[in-house]
Amino acid sequence: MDLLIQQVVNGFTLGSIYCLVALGLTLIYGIMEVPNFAHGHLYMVGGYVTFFMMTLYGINYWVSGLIAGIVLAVLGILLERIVFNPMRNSPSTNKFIAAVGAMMFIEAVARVLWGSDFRSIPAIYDNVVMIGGVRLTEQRLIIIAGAVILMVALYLFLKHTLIGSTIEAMAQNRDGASLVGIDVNRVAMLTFAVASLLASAAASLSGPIFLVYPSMGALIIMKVFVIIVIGGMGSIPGAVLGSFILGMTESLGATYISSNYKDVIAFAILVLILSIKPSGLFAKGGH
Amino acid sequence: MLLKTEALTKNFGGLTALNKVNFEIEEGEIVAIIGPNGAGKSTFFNLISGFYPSCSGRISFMGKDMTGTPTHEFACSGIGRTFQTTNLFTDSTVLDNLIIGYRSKTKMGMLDAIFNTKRARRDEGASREKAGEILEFIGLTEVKNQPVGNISQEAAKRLAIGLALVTEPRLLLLDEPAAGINHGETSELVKLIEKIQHSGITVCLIEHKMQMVMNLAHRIMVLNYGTKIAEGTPREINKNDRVIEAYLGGTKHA
Amino acid sequence: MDLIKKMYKTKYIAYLAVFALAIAFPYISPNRYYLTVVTLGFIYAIAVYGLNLIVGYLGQLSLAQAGFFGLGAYTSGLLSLKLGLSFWLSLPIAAVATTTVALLVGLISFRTRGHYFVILTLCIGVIIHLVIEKWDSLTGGVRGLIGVPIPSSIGPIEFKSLESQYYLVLAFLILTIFVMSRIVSSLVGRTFKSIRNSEELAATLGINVMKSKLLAFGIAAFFTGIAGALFSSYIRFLGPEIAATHLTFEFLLFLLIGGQATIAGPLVGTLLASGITESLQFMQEYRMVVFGALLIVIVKFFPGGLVGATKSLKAKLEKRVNQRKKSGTNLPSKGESHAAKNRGFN
Amino acid sequence: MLKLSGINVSYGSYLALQDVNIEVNKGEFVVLLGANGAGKSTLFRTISGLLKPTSGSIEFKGHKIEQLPAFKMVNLGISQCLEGRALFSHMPVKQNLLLGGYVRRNDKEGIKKSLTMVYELFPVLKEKENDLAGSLSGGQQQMAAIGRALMSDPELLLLDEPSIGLAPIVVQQVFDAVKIVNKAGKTVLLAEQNAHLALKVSHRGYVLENGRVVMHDRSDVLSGNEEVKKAYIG
Repeated sequence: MDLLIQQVVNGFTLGSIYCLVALGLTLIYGIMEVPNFAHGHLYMVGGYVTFFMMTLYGINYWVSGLIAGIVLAVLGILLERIVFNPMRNSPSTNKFIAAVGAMMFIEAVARVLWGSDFRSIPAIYDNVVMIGGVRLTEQRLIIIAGAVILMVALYLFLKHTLIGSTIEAMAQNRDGASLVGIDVNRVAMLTFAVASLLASAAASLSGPIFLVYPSMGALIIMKVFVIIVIGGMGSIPGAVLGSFILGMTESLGATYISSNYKDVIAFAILVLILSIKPSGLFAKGGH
Repeated sequence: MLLKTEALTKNFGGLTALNKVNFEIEEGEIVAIIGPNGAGKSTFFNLISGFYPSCSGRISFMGKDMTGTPTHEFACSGIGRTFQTTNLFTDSTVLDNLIIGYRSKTKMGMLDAIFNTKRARRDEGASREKAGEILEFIGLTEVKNQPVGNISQEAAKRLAIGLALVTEPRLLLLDEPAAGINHGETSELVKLIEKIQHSGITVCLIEHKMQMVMNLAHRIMVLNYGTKIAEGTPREINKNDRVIEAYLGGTKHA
Repeated sequence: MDLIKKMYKTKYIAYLAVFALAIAFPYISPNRYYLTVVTLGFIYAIAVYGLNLIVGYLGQLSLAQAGFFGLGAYTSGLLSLKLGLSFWLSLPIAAVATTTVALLVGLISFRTRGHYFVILTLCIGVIIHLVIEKWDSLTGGVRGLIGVPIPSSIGPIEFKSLESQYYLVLAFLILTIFVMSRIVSSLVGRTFKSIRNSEELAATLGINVMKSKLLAFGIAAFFTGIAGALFSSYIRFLGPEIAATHLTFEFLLFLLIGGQATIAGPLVGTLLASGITESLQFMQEYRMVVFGALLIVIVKFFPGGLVGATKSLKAKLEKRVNQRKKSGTNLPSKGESHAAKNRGFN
Repeated sequence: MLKLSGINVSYGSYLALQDVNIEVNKGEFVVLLGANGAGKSTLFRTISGLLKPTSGSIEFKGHKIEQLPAFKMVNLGISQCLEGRALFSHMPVKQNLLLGGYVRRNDKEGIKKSLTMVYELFPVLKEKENDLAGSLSGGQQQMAAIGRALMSDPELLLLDEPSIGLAPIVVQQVFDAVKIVNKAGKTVLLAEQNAHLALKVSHRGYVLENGRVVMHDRSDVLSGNEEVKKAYIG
């Protein structure tokens, strides 16, 4: 029983991380209509920036995370300007390939600069707390709490500020957004900035538990693809739901089915879902 | 009877685009479907060409039940169609468009292609021959080697009709063939449609240009809000109160 | 008429020259290393021809290709290592097995469209990779399979030397190119292209889209499987990374550099890209940096790749020559200048 | 106020608009008649900057605007309802309207006033302000689209076929509202197939055929014209 609860909490932790990355991906999909392959790699870079801020400059964990978020927001904007904006009117296959190119580029630069070693963000909250007979490290609680806070903040930003609602407006109707005077270029940059910041935050939060390494982006991006296909591409509630479903399934699957094949589980779920419902579980139709 | 629909219905989300439409098309006639924008005309076409699956009701073609069969089966059974937005293979030439249009009548497969068998050569020849024949029929022989992007709007409309004809249909569905072309071109088009009918193909068209419809059609069906509100000869339709109301909005004569 | 004849003649001579060069290569190659690089390039090129059929001609971005490559390699490698089958049996079995798996994959994935298709095939590629990596008892896991035997000799012909293996691979490459060019120039190939252009229109013309897609997918997988089997007997060591998506992306890069939907593209792109990086050692570290950036530049500015760019350059030159010829008699007609504009547009 | 001179627009080799000259004066209600495919929507998209003309110029209050991006038009005072309405269908009606006032987001008072005005014009929008725009009926959606366009307090209102797919009685309502808006001082350019009603409410009309202006005159003259009657009234 304790093991089960432990795994549920682990599932939540995993789901929280997935969720922060998936939300950004789904926001970008909404306005660009292209799954951004390089999104996981922004997560990776966020992890590295946090790591170096702490280890090289001795900056506080939270401040490092904040700096990483800002750096990544800028990187996200650059990515939009250099890769996605020029490709806006290209066929979708070409956009996809450009995104793959961006992904290869970022990962390769990370390898050249930082090598392929695994690094770990120094853990400062590694005390163990007991809640209802379950042993938890503080960092896990911080991950879950941090993710929830960011999700709420994102929700408030999108639903209750005019600037935030321009992102949704553009996703729902690009022409309509232009017609009310919204500068779609600025919204696109804003969206990339927000999405990259979320990815960076995910890496800063998870860094002390999971490790930081150049190919960490490649694995998470595929998991997150699975999530947004499950949740419906472009859907925000779908991304949240999908993240926790996947986090939970992986955590429980690793314990009760096979830890060796735990990474296969996510992809197997996707194949299964799409075999039964070719347009995804919560598809809004189209695309 | 060539085509028959019984209580044909289509919903999109909560919207009923087509509501229990019963309709019949006789062999050899020219039938027109008219109605205000958004009345369900294109939806009707999309259902009887198998482009969308219907939600309920039945479609039978030459006595065969077609309900629920995939799109390509409709074409193979002899229903050809054009689209409102002229739909062509934009990165090929006029001739190549028509050659691929004949594909469903050919039999060659992968092995024929690899070994360039007699059948492959025969099919290739037959496709070219058929394409040439249609080019002649629609009067586009001169531009046959032009990429589709280079021909005029009116030629593109003809080619779209040709593309439907090359599949050797028994019933040809034309979705607003005269949209976006001028007066002179419209009368050429009318001639072409009559020529098609004389060659033994039944024609069913959606059209907004009333004059053209009244001259061309033997029979007219009027749709409004997805329901059939009238059916009859052009003369009958012209006098029908419900039709006038649907078009003019209550006031009968301005 | 004369011009066309002349064009065919020059083309014919060009083909012959390339063929002669390919035959003579082992004797003019400055060292054995180049020979190895080119042989490996040929093997990859066979797989890239498969990808070309799917991406270039059918217009579907399938990212499971490295998975199929790995499947072919491991099937053939395992059959010859564990069951002692001869290469001449394990190769066709590997090709058929890969095709069978691909058809099953196709049945599922072609029901989806657009981005879903891309992501689904990507995930299937990852599954194949992960299964190869994790199924330790069969595949040796991350340690891989060592010592796959070379092809057994046929009568007096042996495949011990690098040269003989080069010719073996060359033969398969020529076979691939021959089959591919026959297919894409036939009605079958036209069918694929029509689906790339508009699936809806193809279906309303009576084309069974699903069947055609499966056919293209199957043919592509068949050759990818052959490439995998050739790889296993040539490199003689198999690791799970040959099924990783990274290899798919490299195939994609090779294809785009050379030019998708062309017959020469896959070979040109693969030889160029793999050749340059292999021969310039200092590039190793920066290879993927350059490739990543290159991929973006290519899709943005040269979506037709090298072969496509050459073709359009040639067309432009020809046009200029024709216009110069004509300008003596009359000005270029309005229609023509329009045509030129349009081609630039597409 | 708005002046189009010698506008040409082409898609590839297809000339969608040829040498179009149109003028709309301040305070006028002008209608643009044309069948499907005549080029009405192309013309509207060109005016609002979603399409760029291949040649010709568009002047608005003396400024050349043909090269400006779409979102800047709203700042200048041009607001448009597209055919198909282009609403943000997964957002509540009120949010749609507020986004309509995006360019004056710092003018809280002005937005409030415009919102009240829109609600007075279309009381049903007030009732449904918390419903998703996509859940409204066709007529209500059209009203929301017009309302949204009015929220930026434009000088010129462009309406592209508001009657599409609407019941005659609803079309009447919509046109009456537009008439009120016009009377309140806003210049209106309306594209329509439904000539009968449109000519009743407007001052002047242009007839577009195959991308060319073939006729223009006062609305009452046009509605008496035999050719127009034949082609657009039935």
